[in-house]
Amino acid sequence: MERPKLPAVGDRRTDPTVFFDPGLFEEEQGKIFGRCWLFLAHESQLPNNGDFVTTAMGYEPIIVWRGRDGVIRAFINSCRHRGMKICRVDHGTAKVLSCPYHAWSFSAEGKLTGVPSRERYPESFDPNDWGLIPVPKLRNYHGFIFGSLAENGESFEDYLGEFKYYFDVIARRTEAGYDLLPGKQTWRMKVNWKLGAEQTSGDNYHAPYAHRSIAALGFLGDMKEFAKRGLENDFQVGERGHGLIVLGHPIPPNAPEGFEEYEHAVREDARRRLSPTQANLTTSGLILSVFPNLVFILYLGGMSLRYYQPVSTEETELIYWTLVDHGAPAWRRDMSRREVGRSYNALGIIDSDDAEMWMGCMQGLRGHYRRKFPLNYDLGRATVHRENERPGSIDSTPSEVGVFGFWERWQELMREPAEA
Amino acid sequence: MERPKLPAVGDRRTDPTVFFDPGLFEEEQGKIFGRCWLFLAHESQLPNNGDFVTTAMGYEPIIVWRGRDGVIRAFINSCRHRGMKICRVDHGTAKVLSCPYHAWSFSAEGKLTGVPSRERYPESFDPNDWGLIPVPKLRNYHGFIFGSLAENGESFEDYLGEFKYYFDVIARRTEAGYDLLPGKQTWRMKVNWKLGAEQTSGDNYHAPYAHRSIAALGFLGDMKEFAKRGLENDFQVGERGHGLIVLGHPIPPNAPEGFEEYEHAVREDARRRLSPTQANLTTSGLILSVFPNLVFILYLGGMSLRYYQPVSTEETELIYWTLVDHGAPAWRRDMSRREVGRSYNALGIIDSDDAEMWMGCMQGLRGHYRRKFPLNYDLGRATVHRENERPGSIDSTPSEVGVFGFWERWQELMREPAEA
Amino acid sequence: MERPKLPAVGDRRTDPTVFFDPGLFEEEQGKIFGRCWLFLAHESQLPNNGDFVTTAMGYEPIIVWRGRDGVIRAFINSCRHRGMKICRVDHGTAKVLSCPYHAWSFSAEGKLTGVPSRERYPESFDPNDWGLIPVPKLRNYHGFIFGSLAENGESFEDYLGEFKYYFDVIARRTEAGYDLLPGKQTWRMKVNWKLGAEQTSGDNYHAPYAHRSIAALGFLGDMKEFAKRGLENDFQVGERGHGLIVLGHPIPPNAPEGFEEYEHAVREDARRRLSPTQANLTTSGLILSVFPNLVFILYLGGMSLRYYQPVSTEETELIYWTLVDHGAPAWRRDMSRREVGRSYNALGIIDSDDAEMWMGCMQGLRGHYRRKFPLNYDLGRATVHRENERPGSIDSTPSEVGVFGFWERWQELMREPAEA
Amino acid sequence: MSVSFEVTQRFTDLLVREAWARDNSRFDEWVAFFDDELRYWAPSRLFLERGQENLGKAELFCHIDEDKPGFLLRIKRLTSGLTYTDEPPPRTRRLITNVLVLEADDSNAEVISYFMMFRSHPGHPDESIVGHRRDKWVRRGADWRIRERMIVIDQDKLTSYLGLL
Amino acid sequence: MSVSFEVTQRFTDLLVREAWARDNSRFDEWVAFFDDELRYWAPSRLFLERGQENLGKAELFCHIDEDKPGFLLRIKRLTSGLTYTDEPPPRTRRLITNVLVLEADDSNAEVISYFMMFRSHPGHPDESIVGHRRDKWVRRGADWRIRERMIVIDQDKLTSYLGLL
Amino acid sequence: MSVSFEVTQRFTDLLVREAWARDNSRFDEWVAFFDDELRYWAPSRLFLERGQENLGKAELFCHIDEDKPGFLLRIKRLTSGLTYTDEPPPRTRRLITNVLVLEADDSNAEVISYFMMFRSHPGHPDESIVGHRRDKWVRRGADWRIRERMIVIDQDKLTSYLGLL
Ligand code: FES
Ligand code: FES
Ligand code: FES
Ligand SMILES: [Fe+3]
Ligand SMILES: [Fe+3]
Ligand SMILES: [Fe+3]
Repeated sequence: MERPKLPAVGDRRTDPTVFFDPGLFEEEQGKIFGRCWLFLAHESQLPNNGDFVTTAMGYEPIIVWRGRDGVIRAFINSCRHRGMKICRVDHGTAKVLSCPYHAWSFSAEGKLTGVPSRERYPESFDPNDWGLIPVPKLRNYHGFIFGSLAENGESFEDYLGEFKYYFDVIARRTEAGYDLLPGKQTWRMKVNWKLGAEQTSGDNYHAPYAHRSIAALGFLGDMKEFAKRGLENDFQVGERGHGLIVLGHPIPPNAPEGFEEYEHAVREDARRRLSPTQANLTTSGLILSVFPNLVFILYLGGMSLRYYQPVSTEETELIYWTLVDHGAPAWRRDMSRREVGRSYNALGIIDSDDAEMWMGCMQGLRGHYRRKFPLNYDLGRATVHRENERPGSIDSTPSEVGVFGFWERWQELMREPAEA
Repeated sequence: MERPKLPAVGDRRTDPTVFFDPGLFEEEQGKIFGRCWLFLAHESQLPNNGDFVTTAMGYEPIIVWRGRDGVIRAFINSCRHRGMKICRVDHGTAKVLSCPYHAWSFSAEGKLTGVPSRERYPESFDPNDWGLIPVPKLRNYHGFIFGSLAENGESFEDYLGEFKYYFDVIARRTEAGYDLLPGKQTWRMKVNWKLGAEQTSGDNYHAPYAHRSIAALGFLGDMKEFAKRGLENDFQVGERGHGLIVLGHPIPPNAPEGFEEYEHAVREDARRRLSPTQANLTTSGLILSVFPNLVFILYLGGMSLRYYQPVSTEETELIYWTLVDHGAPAWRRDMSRREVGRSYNALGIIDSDDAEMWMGCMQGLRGHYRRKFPLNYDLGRATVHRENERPGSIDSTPSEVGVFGFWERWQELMREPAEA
Repeated sequence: MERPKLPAVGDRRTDPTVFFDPGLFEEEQGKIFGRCWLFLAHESQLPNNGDFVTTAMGYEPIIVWRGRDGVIRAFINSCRHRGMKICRVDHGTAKVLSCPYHAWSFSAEGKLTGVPSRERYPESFDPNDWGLIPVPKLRNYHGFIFGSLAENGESFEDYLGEFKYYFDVIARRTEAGYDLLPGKQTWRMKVNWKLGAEQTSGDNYHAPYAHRSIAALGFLGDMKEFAKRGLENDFQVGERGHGLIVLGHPIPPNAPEGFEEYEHAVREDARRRLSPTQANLTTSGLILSVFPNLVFILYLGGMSLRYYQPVSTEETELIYWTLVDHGAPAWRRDMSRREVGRSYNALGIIDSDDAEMWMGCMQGLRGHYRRKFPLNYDLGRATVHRENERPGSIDSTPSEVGVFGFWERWQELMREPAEA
Repeated sequence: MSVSFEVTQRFTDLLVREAWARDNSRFDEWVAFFDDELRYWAPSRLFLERGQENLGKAELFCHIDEDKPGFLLRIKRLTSGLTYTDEPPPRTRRLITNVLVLEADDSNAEVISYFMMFRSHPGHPDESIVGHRRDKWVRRGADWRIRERMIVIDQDKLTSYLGLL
Repeated sequence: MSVSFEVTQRFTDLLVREAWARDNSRFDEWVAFFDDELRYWAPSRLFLERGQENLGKAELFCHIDEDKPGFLLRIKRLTSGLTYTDEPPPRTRRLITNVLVLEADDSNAEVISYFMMFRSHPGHPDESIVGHRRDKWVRRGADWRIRERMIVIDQDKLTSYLGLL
Repeated sequence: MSVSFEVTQRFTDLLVREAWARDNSRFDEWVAFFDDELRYWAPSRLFLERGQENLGKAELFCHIDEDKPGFLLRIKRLTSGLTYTDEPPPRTRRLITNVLVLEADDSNAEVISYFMMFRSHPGHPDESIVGHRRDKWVRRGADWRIRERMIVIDQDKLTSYLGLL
């Protein structure tokens, strides 16, 4: 199959074949998921030494493990002997994990500490060569643990670039940071991962239409009026493939007493860590994506975290968690948990609509004839690059500045030569 | 994988790899389904302005839609913005369809008539460039609506070629034409589409054997005697990949009173539109295939229409409908409907046998060693090219003239260079 | 996708990509399953003329059929006309099988004996050209029927090479040979076939760990002590990809009265056919693999036969049978049958553990980053080549001499040029 | 609810016996469950705007629509030993759940049941279908017979031959 | 066993009727099965060392966790005709089996039931989920109502939208 | 029909309780359903010409064929915490339908039931198997026990480890 012609950067068109080509998908494993910084875990999941949690980076099964020295490390969850997954549970605590197959034992620091029948190995066999494979780069950014498989790649901060300004709004919302609540959801759906990723990167355009059923219930407020309100409270940003949508300061219907006070206090306190403009954003409605596949949604009291896990060209898993402010009162924590249960998951009244759209796009675009006609990302105008202190390509909403920003970054990475 | 060597035209052999090679399958999407005339709908499904019905051409989802001007058009059922299927029901009525994703609206004539936040699009954005993608060529042939994705391809009449002589026997059987009854069946089975298509193109050889269970019930009449009856009443035709099997004038067991009179009247009336030889065929037992994937079966009062929809090398959907003569009395319509329910569908006492054979061939031929041995299509002799007024390669039955005709046409198309 | 770099012979490393690359899998169909000797059936399944049993060689469906002349033959189970599987049952008896599709008939000797409408075939059609496709090479070795698709390949004895010494221990255990009991199990699992094959070729290392649950029940005896017992009673062999593990003479817990006497008599009697050293092995615990995919397990009274049937890179079928000594008393036969039911099948307390490991390896190794790190087969030392009369690479246990022997042979075959 | 548990029990038991007869290919026993005035049918389904689907629509395509003679004809075919979809005999399993008696008196009853039918046959993957049946029972002397069985399949696409009949 | 067959029959019948109402999108009828003090929830599941999974764990992620107002809000959405996951109407089938009354008195009951739910909708493959429900029923006058439904899904990965509610 | 609804109810209830005990890994409770004279077996199946399959054939390959000691041995293994197929604990669900009492008197009964078993475990796709059981029950004092369970699987190919036992 011919490789789809990647459009020139900036022309706001994409070839539909990007969702279907199996060769591109394999390339993405190396060029996107092998090079980018990916979310692995939140510190609150690993309070004690020996705690571990399992996750994945593309096809790689990962174990994130707090060592006996308190240091958090991440490893490929695969025995160095013959490859068995050494850990088969979602989370737990252990100082040492023994591989089920032949019982090679690995310490929480990744060392190979036990080899049955050790005496029958040749002298050339050095256990130091056969420890767990570490995720080569790791960054704990205010509790959010990111990893990268690109040994010589850029730092997490360089990877965020100027988008760090916005990421800090979420990451540093409170001094105490977050708790990631127990439990998660894995939702497997028949879509290419990029249909999800492009949308959350900056598609606010669809909200009143795809989500018309909840708009009719009054959940989306005056969303159609956003554009008129200017750049102050409602805007979108695209920067290096990362994206942000800011949706004013909506008050949830039937918000519990104390909600506005609570949020106000958060906003005030944030000024101790952030600029006033940033601090003001901490309690906005926020949809923030870190390229390529991580999404935060903070909206109507819910604080949702998810990522897109590619399975094949036509299959993707979404992994969902709930965030709460560490130290928040029980009612505020519960408010986030319930809102995530209501809106942001396979049974959610918001996300189920989105999945329906992505699946419909897969079908609409599959045909070879259809693929000759490019997709359109023209929406948005008057994009400003840096507005006052605010960095990135900024536009009022709705705009496809963030969506196309995702594609520009994707193209940039896919054009790089494959690793030697 | 090496591309199977396509055999020389005329040697009546086929390489089994044609049923398994994924590369060939992808090529077929362009060279067969992207170039041939495919059945889309029957006019009787769209009596009123605004009526639409959805179908598919290979991988392309299609909407056939009667405009407010009464003209029937066909479009790729995919929004021009980001590709969402704009229509998700089997049929309905609408003057305008609004895309579920971001609500771009398209009129029944395919125009982009509504774009939310239109004011935020750049000046260069011209809605006229972003209407629904039309199926470039369309032909309503006596109620049967065919389409082709080959903009510069031949006309429908040229595509039929001399086979039009036979197609008219069915298409013009009555002055009033057909009704396609409501409802359909989709049967997904684990076979390559060509195993079905080759068979219906002219395999009458299998009938007494694969269908021995209904032969034993007396449903196939004196089929074994066919060959002896000469070319007058029982014969087969292959022409440009299209195929026809003519099976005398069998009378259904327990035919309702009036059946013979009814058919007689049809035959007589047909002379007003067709030659006497053609008219005589209108009430014969007929299995008629239009290359590559459309099949009519008119037999024992049942009037069945189906096509083979390729899904992958090893998966195919058969879509079934019932035809009746427009204006026929209720008992005659019901006779067709019941016979189709009994014989021509996944639960049918005829078609279920056929599927069992096709699935068995898939298994029998899958091995790499088996594939070194070609398939045999030697059956048939004394083929005449044009017999009296009757065009095409004609043979008495059983013969593989039509089956191998299918393969010759397939090879011809597959040998053409891919589109630029 | 780049073809994995096959490691140099002898360096005891393997590239994990061998379990995932679809191109390699297709190559294996020709280079491994198209060239090696594969087990087809046991003579005891075909006691009478006309008896047949169906099986498979890679993707090829096979029928093994005892002719009216008493000769056992094997054919591709696919009609020469258009490929239909002519036989659709697991076993039966017939002098002639008629193809379901168009009733070409084939005799038990593979001749095309009946062609409906024969008179309509051209003169050039010679039924002698269209008989069933024979498996070109067949060998009935003391009741075990093997076949090879490599017309000009080596003989079965050359294929075994020096490993024949060990194969005879099983094949010639008793004068009367075996009965293969009625019934079988097909277990389809999500693993590459080589994860199973490498293990049974000589991985005794995993037993106390992967099977710790039955070790705790006392079923594995003093397995951890094996290595200390020297080469006499416990050892492993690798030779031309075939493998053997010898596990002393364990007595089953709760062995029925008479068991030791019975085995003793077998051992004594075996000296009439085998050397004393060989004869002594007949009643050892034995795990014997014939490259590429056949495995015998004789252990604790159970006599199990199985092979690995590749389905795709990530799917394999295991086919299981029970063997018993022909002429053994009922209690001894039942002992084997029950032990196979308890241990060696999808519900077995041994094999279910193994499958869990193989599936875990598939997941552990799938990622592109993980695949950069080779698998380790260093275990074992002091390998002797030929020890007294015993041929092959011999090591005490545990050792990976047999496991890596499997890989060396696999590499050797995969490096040969594809057939013209 | 107007129907006694006893009545529900009676029809549950009849449906379980009927499935057992059919799954064991005891066709004589099975046929005895059906009345001479039988209609045995399965309407085709479409995805349409809410409220538009009408399974009773005139002239609707049916996967099967047989009266008693047609029903017997099909059974004759199935028991002939000549039918390739049914030789060697497939393994079928009709799991019956959710028995709901909509109405019942001494001589008539209308009974819903849900099903999951499973079928295994060599030559293709195992299949299952899910749906419900609406059976109209009529009393003939001491026995209850099915006078109308409407089978409503929930799947969008049919697979394989199925053991619908 | 302390529970009479009659009681098991009663709740079996109620559960079958409830499923029939829901599968037919008769929401008015369906809502009437649920009490005003409702909790309707489905805890998320993990694979953990034996004995570590705790579905009652505080703050556990739930696929859904609604009280009566939230439940009604969702139904309002489903019946609005505006919801793309439910237009055109999907075909759902809730096969209910293994009804087990854990305890029951005149005013309260706790009832286990197993389910296999099937769903077909255009645009994606057919889906099914398997699991069990633990329902707490309460008597309100002549009627029994569900005051708490805990839905425990056995699948590891959810597919599609499901008809959980 | 010679068997009263009460009897059918009794065995339905027993089977549901038995499945509930097993699905919750309450092995002590589960073992109590089985008699000391137990045979617990699952014959292998073949596709053969009509009438040729014989599940009672001598020496037939069985997926499992245990007496009580063998049965207890397996349970000992499953409860040891050392078994990788069962650690972390898989999620299993045994949907039981079509309970049919073939014969029953005061001390013995033969009962058919259909099943769909579901299993989810990390490391492989979810599995299900379909088939029926033929149980021979015997009365021991106040209790009924299963003396013979024959499990007949309809699938052609087994997948994964299954929770057959
Ligand atoms: S695979 Fe881990 S010890 Fe062998
Ligand atoms: S995809 Fe149709 S409006 Fe956006
Ligand atoms: S395929 Fe066997 S006779 Fe035609
Ligand atoms: Fe959305
Ligand atoms: Fe046919
Ligand atoms: Fe093992």
